[in-house]
Amino acid sequence: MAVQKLPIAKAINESLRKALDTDPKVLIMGEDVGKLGGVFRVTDGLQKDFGEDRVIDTPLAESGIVGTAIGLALRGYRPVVEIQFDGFVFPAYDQIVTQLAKMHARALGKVKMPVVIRIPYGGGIGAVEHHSESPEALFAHVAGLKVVSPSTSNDAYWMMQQAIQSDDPVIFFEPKRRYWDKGEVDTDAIPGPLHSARTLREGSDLTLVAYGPMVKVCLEAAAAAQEEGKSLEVVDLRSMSPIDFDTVQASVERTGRLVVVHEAPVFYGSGAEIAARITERCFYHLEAPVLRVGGFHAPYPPARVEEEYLPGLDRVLDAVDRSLAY
Amino acid sequence: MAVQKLPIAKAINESLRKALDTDPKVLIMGEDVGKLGGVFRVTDGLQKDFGEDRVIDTPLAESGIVGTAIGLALRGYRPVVEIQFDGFVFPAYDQIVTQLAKMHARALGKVKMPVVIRIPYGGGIGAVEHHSESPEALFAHVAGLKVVSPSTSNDAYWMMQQAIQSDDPVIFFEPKRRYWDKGEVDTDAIPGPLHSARTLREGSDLTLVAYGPMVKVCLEAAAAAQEEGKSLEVVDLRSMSPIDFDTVQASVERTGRLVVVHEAPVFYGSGAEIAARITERCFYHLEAPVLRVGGFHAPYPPARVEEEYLPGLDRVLDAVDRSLAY
Amino acid sequence: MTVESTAARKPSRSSNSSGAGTKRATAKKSPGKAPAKKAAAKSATRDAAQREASPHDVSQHDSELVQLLTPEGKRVEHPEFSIDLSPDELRGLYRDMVLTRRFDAEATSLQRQGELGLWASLLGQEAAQIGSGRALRDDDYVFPTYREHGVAWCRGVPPENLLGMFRGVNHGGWDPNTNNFQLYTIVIGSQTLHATGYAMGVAKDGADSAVIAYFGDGASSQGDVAESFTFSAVYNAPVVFFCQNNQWAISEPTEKQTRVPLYQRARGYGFPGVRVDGNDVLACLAVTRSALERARRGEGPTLVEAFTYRMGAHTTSDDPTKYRRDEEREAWEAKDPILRLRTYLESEKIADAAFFTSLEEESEVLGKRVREAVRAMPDPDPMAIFDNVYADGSALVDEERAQFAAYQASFADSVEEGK
Amino acid sequence: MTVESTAARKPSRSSNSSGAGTKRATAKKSPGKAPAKKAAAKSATRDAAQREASPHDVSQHDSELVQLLTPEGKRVEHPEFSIDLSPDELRGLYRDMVLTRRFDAEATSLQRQGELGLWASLLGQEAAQIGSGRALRDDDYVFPTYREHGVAWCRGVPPENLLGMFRGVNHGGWDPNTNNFQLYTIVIGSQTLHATGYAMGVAKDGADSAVIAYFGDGASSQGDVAESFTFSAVYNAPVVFFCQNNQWAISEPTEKQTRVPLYQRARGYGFPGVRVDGNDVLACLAVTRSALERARRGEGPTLVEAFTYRMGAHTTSDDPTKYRRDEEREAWEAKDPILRLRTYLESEKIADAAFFTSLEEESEVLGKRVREAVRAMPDPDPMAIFDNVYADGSALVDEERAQFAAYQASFADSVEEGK
Ligand SMILES: Cc1ncc(C[n+]2csc(CCOP(=O)(O)OP(=O)(O)O)c2C)c(N)n1
Ligand SMILES: Cc1ncc(C[n+]2csc(CCOP(=O)(O)OP(=O)(O)O)c2C)c(N)n1
Ligand SMILES: [Mg+2]
Ligand SMILES: [Mg+2]
Repeated sequence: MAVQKLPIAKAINESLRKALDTDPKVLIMGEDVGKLGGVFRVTDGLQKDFGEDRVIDTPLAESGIVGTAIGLALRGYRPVVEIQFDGFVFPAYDQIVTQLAKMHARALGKVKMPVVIRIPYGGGIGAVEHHSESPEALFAHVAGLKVVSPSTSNDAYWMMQQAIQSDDPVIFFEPKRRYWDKGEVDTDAIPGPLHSARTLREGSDLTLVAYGPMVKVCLEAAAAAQEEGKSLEVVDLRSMSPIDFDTVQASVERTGRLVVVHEAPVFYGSGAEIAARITERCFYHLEAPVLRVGGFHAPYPPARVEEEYLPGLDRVLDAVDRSLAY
Repeated sequence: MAVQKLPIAKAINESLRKALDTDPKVLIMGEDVGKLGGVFRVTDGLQKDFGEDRVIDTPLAESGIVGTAIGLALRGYRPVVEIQFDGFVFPAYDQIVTQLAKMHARALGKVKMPVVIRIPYGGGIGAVEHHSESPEALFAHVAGLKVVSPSTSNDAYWMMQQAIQSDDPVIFFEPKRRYWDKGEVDTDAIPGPLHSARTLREGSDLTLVAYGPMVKVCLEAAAAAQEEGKSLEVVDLRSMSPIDFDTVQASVERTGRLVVVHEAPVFYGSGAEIAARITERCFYHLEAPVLRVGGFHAPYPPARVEEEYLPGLDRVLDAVDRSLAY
Repeated sequence: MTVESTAARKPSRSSNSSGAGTKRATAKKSPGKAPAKKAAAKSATRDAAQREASPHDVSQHDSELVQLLTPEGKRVEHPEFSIDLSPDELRGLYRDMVLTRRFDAEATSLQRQGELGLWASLLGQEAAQIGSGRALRDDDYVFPTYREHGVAWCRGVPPENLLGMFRGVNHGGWDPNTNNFQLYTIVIGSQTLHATGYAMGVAKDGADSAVIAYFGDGASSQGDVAESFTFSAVYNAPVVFFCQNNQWAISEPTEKQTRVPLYQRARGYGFPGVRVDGNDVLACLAVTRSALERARRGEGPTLVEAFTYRMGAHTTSDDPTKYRRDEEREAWEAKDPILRLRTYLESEKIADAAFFTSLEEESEVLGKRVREAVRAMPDPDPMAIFDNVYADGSALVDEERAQFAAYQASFADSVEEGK
Repeated sequence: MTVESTAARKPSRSSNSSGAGTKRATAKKSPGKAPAKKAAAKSATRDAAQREASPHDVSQHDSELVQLLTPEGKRVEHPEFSIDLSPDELRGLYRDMVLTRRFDAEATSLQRQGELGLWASLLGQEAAQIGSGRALRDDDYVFPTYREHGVAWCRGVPPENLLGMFRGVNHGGWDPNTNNFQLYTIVIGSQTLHATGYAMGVAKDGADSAVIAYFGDGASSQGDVAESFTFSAVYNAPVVFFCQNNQWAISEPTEKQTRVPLYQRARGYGFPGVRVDGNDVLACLAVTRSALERARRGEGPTLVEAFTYRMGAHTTSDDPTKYRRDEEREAWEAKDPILRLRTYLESEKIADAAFFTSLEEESEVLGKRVREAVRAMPDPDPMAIFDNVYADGSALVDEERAQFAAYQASFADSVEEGK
C-alpha cells in the first residue's frame, strides 16, 4: 500500500496524520479544523483520532493562532496552522513577518521556529471575495520564511512531510481548486528536496514555469502546443522561496525562451523575480524577453468573471506565441 | 516666500500644515503625533495650531488607526495617518490590504478612500530592530494602493499635497535618514504628476533608477563615475506603484543599460518588477541584463553592520562596472 | 407562515439525531484543564470575574437576559427596558421578520438552483436584526457583516442588492450612502473599526446620529474588535456594538471564543454591555434604541449581545451535521422569533386572519421579485475587472486593460479566421 | 544610593516646571464629548461599568491598589495579599533594586558616551520588575518587552546580554532557554501571544510551571494583547499578564489607551485582574506570586496591573519636556520604590550601614563590569548578515553570501591594486 491514488486534499490529510502519528510534538491548529475537519476537510478525522489536545479548534483570530503557535514552537512543539482562506492570512501578517520569520535570527540561531502555515489559495472555485487570492509574493519577499506549493498529490504528501520536518517556518500554499484532483502517492519514496524545482515535461522550444494550480494549465498548454508542433518544457517550481534558479536556468539555456505563469497579479509577482534573475543568468541565451502570464493589477474579481481573470490555456498559448515571435 | 530652503521633515510638516489649513476634512492621526509632534517631529506644532480634533493622538494600535481612518474616510474625512516606523505597519496590514485597498472597487466606485499612510522608512539611522526596513514591495503588489516616496524637499512638499488630494489610498514612504537633508521648496509651482518619474541627471552610458533614500546615493555614484569618464543617467522613480515605465524605458533606450537600486531586499523587490518590465519593453536595446542593487534576503541587520548591508556608492559602482562589462 | 421550510433544514441533518448527548455537553468535559481544579480556586486576587463559576456557562445566564416577550408569546416587563408600540408598529415588526425570512429562504433556494454561488442564511436571527434595525433613525449608519439581510431590509436596501456578491457578479457594489448601510464585510471583525471611525466623524461633525456595528460571537475574538472597543471608549464615539451571538462560528461553539458571556467584555473597556434575548424582537428593539439614545447623548459606546441561534447551516457550503446535533436546533425552534410574536399578535387580537393572509401573498410577491431579479442579473463584462481599481485611475491598470482588450480582440480575430 | 542621579534626569527638563497645571489636568478637559454630558447619563443599560464616573479617572483608584509598603516605608497589611519575608530576603530585594538601577544608569550613561545607540531606562519601575521577577520559579518562563532589565536580573541573565541590541551588535541574541527569559520584543504586544502559546504548551506537557508576559499600558490597546486574553482564557493557560502601567506610552498618557483602570480589562475575558502599587516591591511580589500559584493550580490567567511611573524619558531618543511637566515626575519621586524599602529596612533595623556601604561598592563593581563588557563588544562581522536567516539553510542566502564575499574580496583586491 505504498502507492495509492489520492486527491490532493486527502494526500495532505494522510501526511498530517502520519506526522501526528510519528511525532508527538506535532499539533494541528486553526479555525474549524476539529470536528468539521476544516472547510475543505483537509483535517478530516484527525481530531477524532488524535484528540482535542493535538488537533485544536482555535478562537477566530489569525494573529492569535500564529502568535500562540510561535509560543508553542518555543516550547518545543511543531504546530501546523491552518489559515482558512488566502484572504484571511493578513490579520496574522504581523506575527508572521515580524516574529515568526525573524525569531531564529534574533536569537542568533538559538531558537528554531518549526511552524507550518497551511493556506488554501488561488481562485477558480466560484467563491466570494477574499476566498480566491494568491498572496505568495507577500511572503516570499520576507527573509526567514520559506514558501512552497505542491501541484500533485505525491508532492502534497511529501512536501508537507518535509515542511513539518523543517526547522524553519514554511508557508505552505495549497492549490485549493486542485484539492479534488487525484494522483498517485508513493508513501515510501521521497521525491526530492523541498525546494527543488522539477521538470515535468521536456521540450526544446520554450520553457514554461509554474507552480501550484497553474502547473496543470501549463501541462495542458504544452500538450496543445505540441499539436501545433511546438515543443514546450514545463517546470514545476514547487518552491517560491527559495527558488531553484539552477533548474530553470538549465532549462532556459536549452530552450532560449521562458514564460512564467501564476495566478497572482503580475505586478511585483513571483514572475518578476524569475524574469529578473533568469535574464541575468541567461542573458546571452534568451531569444525573447521572459514573458509573464498572471493576474491583473486589480482586486480578484467576482466569481462570474474569474475565468477571464485567471490565466488559462489560451492566455498561456498567447504568451508562448508572443515569445516565439521574437 | 514661495521658495524656501527646508529639510525634508519640515517640508512635509509645511505640506501637512497647508492641507490642514485649506481643507477642514483633513485630519492627522497616529501615535505621538500630537504634543510630541511625532518621533521625527514631522507633525511638530500641528496639534497646537489645529487642535486635538484635527491632530489626533491615537491608542497604540495600528490596525485601529487605519481601521478608524477608513471609517472617517467613509464619513467624508481625509485622514493622514502616521505609522511610527516601517516595521510597525504590519499590525495594520490586514486593514490596508483587505479593506482600504479594496473598498472603492467593492463599492463599484461609489465610495472613495482618500487616506494617506505616512511611513518613515529605510535604514541608516543606527536604530534597533524594526526601525530600518523598506517594505514598499509588500504594498506595491496590492491593487488599490498607490505607493510613492519623495527624495527631495520639494517633492516631499508637493507629493504630500498630491497624496492628500488623491481620492485613492496612498502609502507615502518617507526616507527617514534624509529627513534632515535640506533642499529648496517652491510652494508655488507643482513639479509634476504624483506618479511620474523624473530624470535628475542625464547621461549616455547607463541608467540608474532609484527612489527615496537611494536617489542621493545614485547621484553621488553618477558624480563619481563621471570622474572615471562614465556618463550615468539618474532617474528618480518617485512612485513605486504605479511605475512610470515610459520614462525609464525612454532612458534605457538611449543608454542600453539599467541598474536599479533600492534598500529593500532584492528578492521579490521593486527592482524585479522594473527589470522584468523594462527587459520586455527594451529587449533589443539592452546591452546587459538589468542589474539590481539592494538589500539581502536577511532580516535588516544590527546597526553596527548596516553600512555594509545598505547599498552604498561602492556597491552601485560595482554594479555599474558589471553592467558596462557586458 | 412562520414555519415555512427552508432548504437549509434538509432532512439529512435530523437523521443524525439519534446520537446521545449534545455537542455542547460533550465540549463541557474537555477544557484545557480539568474543571475539577476550578472548584479548588480560591479568590486569590481581588477583582475576579466572580461569575466564571464554570468556564463554559456562556449560555447559562438567562437571568441576565433582557426579555419583553417570552418564547410562549407572553409580554413581560423589564425593570430597565420598556417599550410601548402601536398595533401598527407591532404588525410592522412581524411583517419585517416574515418578509426577511421569506427573502432568506428564497435566496437559499436560489443557491440550490445554481443561481447563487453561496448564501449565508439568517434563519433564526430575524428578531435580532429587525429589532435592532427598526431602532435606527434614517441618519444613523450601519456596518454589517455578511448576514445582516434583515437589517438591510429595515434600511430599505433593495433585497436584490444583497444578492450580487452571493451570485458572484460583484463584491457588493451598492452605494453605502444611499441607505446609510455599508457594504457587507467578509473579513471578520474589520468593520467594527470602520464603524468606530465613522462614529468619530459623526462626533466631529457635531451630529447626533449614531452608528451600529454588527458582528458575531466568533468575531469577538478578533483583535480588531477589541481595538474598536478601545478606540470608541477613548474617543467616546457614538457607536453601538451589536453582537449576534448565534452560538456558532461555523463549527465552533461560543465556548471556543470566550468563557464568560460576551456582553461582559464591554465593562473592561469602560462602557456598558447588555445581553438581550435575540429571539425577542421587542427586547432587541428596546435595548438597541436605548443604546443608540445613549450614543446620541454623547455617552459613548454600548455593547449589545443578542443571544440567538443560527438555525441553519453557516452558509450553503456548510454541513452542520459534522459538528452539531439536531436536538440543539430543535430546542431552539421552540424559541422561534416569528412564532412568538405571532402568538402574541393573535392572542392580543392585534392582527387578524386577513393580515396574515395578505402578508403571505406579499411574501410570495417578494419571493417572485427576488427570483426574477436574480435570474436577470447579467454577468459582468470581463473588461469591468479593470474598473474602479482606483478613483483617480492608474497608468498600470490602463496598460493592462489595453493589453487584455487587445488579447481579447486577437482571440476574436482568430475565431473569425478559423471560420 | 537610591538617589544616584541618572543622565535621564538632566536639568533641562525641570526648567520647564514653571508652567501652570499638569498635562494630565489639561487632558481631562478635552475628551471627545464634553464631560458635562456625562453627568446626564442615565443607567440606560444594565451591565454598566459603574466606576466610570469620569472617563479619565485612570489614576484615581488608589483605594483599589494593593499595597504592603507605603511610600513612607511603613508596612501595612492587605486583607487578601500577605507576605512574610526573612531579613535576608528583604535585603535581597533591596539589593536587586539598587543594582538594577545602577545597571540602568550605567547603560544610560554608556548611551550618552556613544557606546550604545539607544537605551530604554526602567528608572522608577524597579519594584514592579524585581517584585514580579522574584516571584518566579526557575522553571517559569518570562516574555519581556524591551524594558525588563530588572526581571532579566532576577532571572540571572548577565546584564551585558541585554546591551547587545542597544549597542547595535545584535537583535538580542541570547538563548532564551538558558534563563527561561525570552528575547526582548519590540513590536508592541506581540509577545503576549507567544507567552500564551508557551503556556498552552506547559499545560499540554502537564508541567506545573507558569509563564509571565510583560507589557505596557500602551500595549494594552493592541489587538494581539486582547487575543492573548481570549486564547489564554479559552485554553485556561497558566499565564500571568503583568502590565506595567507606567502611565506613559512615549508621549501619550494612559487616558489615550483606556477610560477605566486597565486591571478591569480582565474581567470581561473571564479571569481576574488586580491592581498593585507598582512602586511597592513587597506588594508586587505578593500579588505576582499569588497569580503564578493560581496559574500553577490550573486556574488559568490573571492580569496584574502594576501602577507605577516612568521616571525618565521613553528612551534616550525621547524628550519628555515636549509633553509632560516636571511636577508630575517630582510627585512620583516621593513614591520612589527604592527609597521606601530603604526607609523600612533602616527603621526596622533590617539592614545596617555596612550593608549599604558594601552594596554601594557592589554597585560600582557592577557598573564597571558592564562598562568594560560593552566597550569590549566587537562589531559583528559583515558576513554574519547571512547567518541564522534559516535554521536549515537556503540556496538563496548562500548565493547572496557568496556574491557579497566576492564583492568584498574584489574590493580588497582593488585596494591592493591601488597601492
Ligand atoms: C479574518 C477571517 N477569518 C476567517 C474567516 C472565515 N469565516 C467566515 S465566517 C466565520 C465564522 C464567523 O462566526 P461569527 O463571527 O460567530 O458569525 P456568524 O457566521 O455566526 O454570523 C469564519 C471563520 C473570515 N471570513 N475572516
Ligand atoms: C507595533 C508597534 N507600534 C509602535 C511602536 C513604537 N513604540 C515603541 S515603545 C512605544 C510605547 C509603548 O508604551 P507602553 O506599552 O506603555 O510601554 P512603555 O514604553 O511605557 O514601557 C511605541 C509606540 C512599536 N514598538 N511597536
Ligand atoms: Mg456566530
Ligand atoms: Mg507605558
